[in-house]
Amino acid sequence: MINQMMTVVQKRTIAKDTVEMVLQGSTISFVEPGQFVHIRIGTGFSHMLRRPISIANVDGQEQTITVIFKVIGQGTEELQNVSIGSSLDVLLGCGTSYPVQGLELRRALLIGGGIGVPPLYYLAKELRKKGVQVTSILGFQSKENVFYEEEFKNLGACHIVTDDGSYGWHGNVNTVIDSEQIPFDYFFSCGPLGMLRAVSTKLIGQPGYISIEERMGCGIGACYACVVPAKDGKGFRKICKDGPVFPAGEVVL
Amino acid sequence: MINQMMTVVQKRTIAKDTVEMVLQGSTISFVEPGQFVHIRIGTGFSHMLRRPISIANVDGQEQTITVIFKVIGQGTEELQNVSIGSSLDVLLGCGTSYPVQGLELRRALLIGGGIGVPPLYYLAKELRKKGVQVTSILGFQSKENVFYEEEFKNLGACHIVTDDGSYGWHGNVNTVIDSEQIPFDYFFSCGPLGMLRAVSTKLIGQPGYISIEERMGCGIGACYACVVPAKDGKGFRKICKDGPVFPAGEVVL
Amino acid sequence: MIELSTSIAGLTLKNPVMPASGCFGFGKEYGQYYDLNQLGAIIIKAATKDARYGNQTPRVAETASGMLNAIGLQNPGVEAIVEQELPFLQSYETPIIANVAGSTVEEYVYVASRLAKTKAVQALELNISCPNVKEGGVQFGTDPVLASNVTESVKEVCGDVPLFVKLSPNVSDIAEIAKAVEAAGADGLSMINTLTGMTIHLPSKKPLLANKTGGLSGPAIKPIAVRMIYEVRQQVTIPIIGMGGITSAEDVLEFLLAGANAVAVGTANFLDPFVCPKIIEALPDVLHEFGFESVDQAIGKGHERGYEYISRT
Amino acid sequence: MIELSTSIAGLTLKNPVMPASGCFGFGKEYGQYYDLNQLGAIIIKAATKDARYGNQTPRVAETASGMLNAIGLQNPGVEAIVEQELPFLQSYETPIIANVAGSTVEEYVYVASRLAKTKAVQALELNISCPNVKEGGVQFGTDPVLASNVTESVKEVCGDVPLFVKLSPNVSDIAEIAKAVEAAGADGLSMINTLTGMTIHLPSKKPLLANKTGGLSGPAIKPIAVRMIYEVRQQVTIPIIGMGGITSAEDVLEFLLAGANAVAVGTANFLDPFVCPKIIEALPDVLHEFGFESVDQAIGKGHERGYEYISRT
Ligand SMILES: Cc1cc2nc3c(=O)[nH]c(=O)nc-3n(C[C@H](O)[C@H](O)[C@H](O)COP(=O)(O)OP(=O)(O)OC[C@H]3O[C@@H](n4cnc5c(N)ncnc54)[C@H](O)[C@@H]3O)c2cc1C
Ligand SMILES: Cc1cc2nc3c(=O)[nH]c(=O)nc-3n(C[C@H](O)[C@H](O)[C@H](O)COP(=O)(O)OP(=O)(O)OC[C@H]3O[C@@H](n4cnc5c(N)ncnc54)[C@H](O)[C@@H]3O)c2cc1C
Ligand SMILES: Cc1cc2nc3c(=O)[nH]c(=O)nc-3n(C[C@H](O)[C@H](O)[C@H](O)COP(=O)(O)O)c2cc1C
Ligand SMILES: Cc1cc2nc3c(=O)[nH]c(=O)nc-3n(C[C@H](O)[C@H](O)[C@H](O)COP(=O)(O)O)c2cc1C
Ligand code: FES
Ligand code: FES
Repeated sequence: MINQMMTVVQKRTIAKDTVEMVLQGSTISFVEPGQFVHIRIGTGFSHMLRRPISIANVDGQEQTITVIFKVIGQGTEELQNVSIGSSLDVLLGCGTSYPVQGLELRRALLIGGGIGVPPLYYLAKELRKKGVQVTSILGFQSKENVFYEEEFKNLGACHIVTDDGSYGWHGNVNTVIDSEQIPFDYFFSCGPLGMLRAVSTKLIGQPGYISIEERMGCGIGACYACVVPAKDGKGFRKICKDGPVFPAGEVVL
Repeated sequence: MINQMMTVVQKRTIAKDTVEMVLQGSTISFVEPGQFVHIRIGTGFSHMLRRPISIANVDGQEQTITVIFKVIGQGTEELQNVSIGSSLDVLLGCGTSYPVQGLELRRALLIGGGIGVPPLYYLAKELRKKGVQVTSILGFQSKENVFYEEEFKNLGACHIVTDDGSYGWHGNVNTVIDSEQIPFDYFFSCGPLGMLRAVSTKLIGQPGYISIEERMGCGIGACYACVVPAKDGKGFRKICKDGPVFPAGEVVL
Repeated sequence: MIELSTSIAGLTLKNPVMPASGCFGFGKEYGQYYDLNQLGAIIIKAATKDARYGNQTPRVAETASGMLNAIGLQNPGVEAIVEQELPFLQSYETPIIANVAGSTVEEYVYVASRLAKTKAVQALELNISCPNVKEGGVQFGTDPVLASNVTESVKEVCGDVPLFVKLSPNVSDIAEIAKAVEAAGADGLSMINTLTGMTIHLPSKKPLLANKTGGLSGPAIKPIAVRMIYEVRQQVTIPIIGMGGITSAEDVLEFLLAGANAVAVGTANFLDPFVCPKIIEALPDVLHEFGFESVDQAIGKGHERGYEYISRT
Repeated sequence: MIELSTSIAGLTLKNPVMPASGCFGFGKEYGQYYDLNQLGAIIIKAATKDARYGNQTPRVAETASGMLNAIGLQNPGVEAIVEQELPFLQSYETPIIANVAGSTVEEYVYVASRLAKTKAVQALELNISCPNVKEGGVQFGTDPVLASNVTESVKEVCGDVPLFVKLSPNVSDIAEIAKAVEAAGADGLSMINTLTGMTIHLPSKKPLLANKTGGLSGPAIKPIAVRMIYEVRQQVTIPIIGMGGITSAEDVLEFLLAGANAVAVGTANFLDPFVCPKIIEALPDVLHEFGFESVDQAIGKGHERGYEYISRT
């Protein structure tokens, strides 16, 4: 983690209440897929807690990272109003990453839901760089929430599924898993807890990684705000430091 | 009092830590000399109390008012950083005014100190409009704090006095009063408490008006934050509503 | 149509929002800026037996998301209030709740009985929680026995006029005080008053307020207010007027969910003199957004198994 | 040269600024980002006899200029702390203050005696004020008799290691508790812990924290902390580690003026992980600006006639 002032260089709405923002900094090359930024919102004491947002893309050339966030409350509301050219105080490169380099694999299945989709994009790109074949299943509430379909399609097969069937498949990510029987060596999943539970149950025993969320304090492992029980029944993990990426089956969902 | 969003149309530093700011609104013509604006600083809960600032000038044509303030703390610091073009939430036309229309007078003596000088400028202009002869004595800490000398000179004789003698007279406003023996029908004074006490003692028995300050809550007379005891020993006055302008001798300084 | 009206201790309010005591004077000033008939009720500034000048100035200071005040119960005395202040408010339909202060049980009784006798006042709010006066005030509010005694004595002289007791948050166990005053006959509770605080002025190296300490109010204390109301709601059945840091219709809903039956807005009036009518205007949409069709539906819904509000009225 | 060093209860600190318990873990994480030798001391996370998982999540919530937490004293147990956590911190020169928690007097005594026996810990901070656990914790901190008993029992097993008792602000009279623990042998006080609060999540209509209530910290509570320290300073002579909403060197000076001998910074670490070294760096200039040449000169200077600090050490 490094603390950096980053400049907002681009900002656009890519789906309903969903903003893509590009931030430029000075040292970004160490950032890996699955990690997040812990962003300070506002100045003074207007927000006493930073907001964790996944890193959706990294451009080493331009020294930029991309984040994609949904406006759901005051913090993300203010974040979307930060104007281009202003700077944001971020803790960059927090948490663990999907172990792209350490894994032996040919075929990856990426399963994302809603605002769990963004980190999978950077992951997909890094996997492709390694020559891994990537298939993605991306679940959204409704047609208007869908984003990054083209971007994922450019990297491999991509199935969109919506809760209300207004776009792509009708149902949830498991609907697609069931029907398509996509072969994979590892799966990688990020999304709401309900989805992660369903996916983990469905793919139990298969090797994979999941990424989870919790309300955070420090974002660096010091305050014990963001714990999740470990599967062994005794221990626990800190999502901000031991996670947000965990091997499937390591923590209790 | 009316609550109005006013646009910052001009801003410049006119002396050490002293900022002149011009605000444009839609209804300003009712404002009288001696009144103040109660300005909201920042957004959200960054400042829970508004800041009272005197009205230093009014331009009915342009629909603007001018305020002059010294940067002494967080509120005035933030105020000076408000950029041209942004708007400020103000309560406009608070408090009582110097009774220019109601008075019979030919010669006025204006005695101002530091940030007590600004309201006297609007007063001087209104007095001149009525044909009153205006002499001003303006006290400042030091040369670098002096402002609006030219502006006052354009309206009549103007004596500048500094505590350290670095500009104009050396001493305080009373030094000038003593030496010059300026004849007047009414005096009008605004400045720090110490100065007001000294002036009131010196000019005791002479007709005049003084304007005083106190930390404020509501700014409209509802909270009793800004009281000052009345001379009669029993009553009191609210500075934000019964003042800030009082007939000399009405309140205990 | 979202139903805003509700009733507390027999008093019907057209909506649950009222200005808090001490932040609205006797209504005259705000009455110049908007129609006070929009308000659910008005709680007026504290009344004591005789006129009080209050503390020296400075009396207010700004803090992070809050403010300190040490007005010291300045008021013209109950007689002057009845004669000079109430007639103006009586020209509105809005119920008036009079805040009763004192240094002794006798003084509380005197003031309450004088106010209860007038037809002008629809309820009393017994202020046993003012932290800004040397005698009386808060000590009645921090000791359950004293709180109970003064409530009982005052209740005797209230006649038909419902009595709300205003609780201090500067206590180890607020539910204990709440239960004591309920048992002593209070018709309702007002909570919370301010928390005692201080700020030191660095240049002078002295406490900024002339009184040294003052009462902390504003959004900073909202979580404490919500917690106390939630806690008290589970232990008493009389209605609660909730307050402490309310600035928006969302805040009002939060207080209703915690178990308040109505709410008061204090400090926020200073930031925005029109905040009360604005909140009232926004309230129907906020209630609707979160699935309520009336204020009454929301009261106490933040409690597990739904809090059962047993109205005495 | 502005002298930053000071001493509390026999402990020499190179400066008066330390991270507060629970906001800095056991130092490892922050140790990755800056040199912990810059700190005046380090107060580590609470230790209990056995490992504790703590409360369910969510455990934190944001409030106006503050936050709520209900961690619930999660820690690996005193044995694991001594064996796995302290060695890292011992590699620094900075004094370590261990926060001692428990549900019974026996547990407090056990934990304190285990920690006092190691050479790794320079002082103990007895946490009788945690509002986030069902048993123990805060009830010891709200009753002067219980507070006195647990202090006395723990003091017996501390040997040479000075004992600070951490006070709860959720009380009617904090000076009473302070005097009781001073009489029981405490070498110093830590104040304040968090104020109990709650926030309700409107969409779910339930308290946001899984534990329902949590402890309020951050700038919102600073005026309460300053007031309590000022009040206690006039009634006890043992040193005080002040905390509650500190975010800047100016805040540190305000606490010193109120009578704190050193300060701890909690919540501000989350907003800015480098806040402690930044405050330490800014402190000399701030002291100088307001006319002090040392930390010691400023202590208690906010009191009338100058507060006379009588060191026991
Ligand atoms: C590791 C991680 C990665 C994330 N990545 C993304 C992302 O790429 N895009 C995106 O849109 N969102 C992401 N989130 C969720 C995002 O942090 C929240 O939506 C955001 O903090 C909400 O802030 P708010 O002020 O708008 O909402 P409010 O509900 O008003 O927030 C109030 C508080 O709750 C916290 N909070 C609320 N929801 C969450 C949540 N789901 N997780 C953690 N804290 C929460 C906030 O941080 C804040 O402290 C991520 C969360 C985590 C933990
Ligand atoms: C009727 C009136 C007219 C004024 N006119 C002017 C003017 O024309 N130009 C000018 O520079 N200043 C004027 N002042 C003083 C001005 O209000 C303060 O300097 C300003 O509020 C300081 O705010 P701050 O946040 O920068 O300072 P801080 O000291 O950080 O302020 C903290 C708090 O103290 C209050 N406060 C501090 N000093 C004063 C003071 N002297 N009077 C009232 N409140 C104070 C602030 O409003 C705020 O609530 C006037 C004050 C009053 C009452
Ligand atoms: C300036 C001021 C004056 C107050 N005067 C009184 C009073 O006279 N009687 C009383 O019971 N409460 C008084 N209060 C307390 C408020 O009624 C209210 O309980 C408290 O401020 C919390 O609400 P808020 O956060 O919305 O301000 C006063 C508060 C303020 C800020
Ligand atoms: C997340 C969090 C965890 C805390 N854990 C502890 C703890 O374990 N023991 C303790 O005595 N105090 C604990 N506290 C209280 C702090 O040490 C401190 O007393 C309080 O937060 C006030 O200081 P602040 O406003 O600077 O945060 C905790 C506070 C926070 C915010
Ligand atoms: S947020 Fe502090 S430990 Fe994870
Ligand atoms: S500031 Fe409220 S009465 Fe003057």
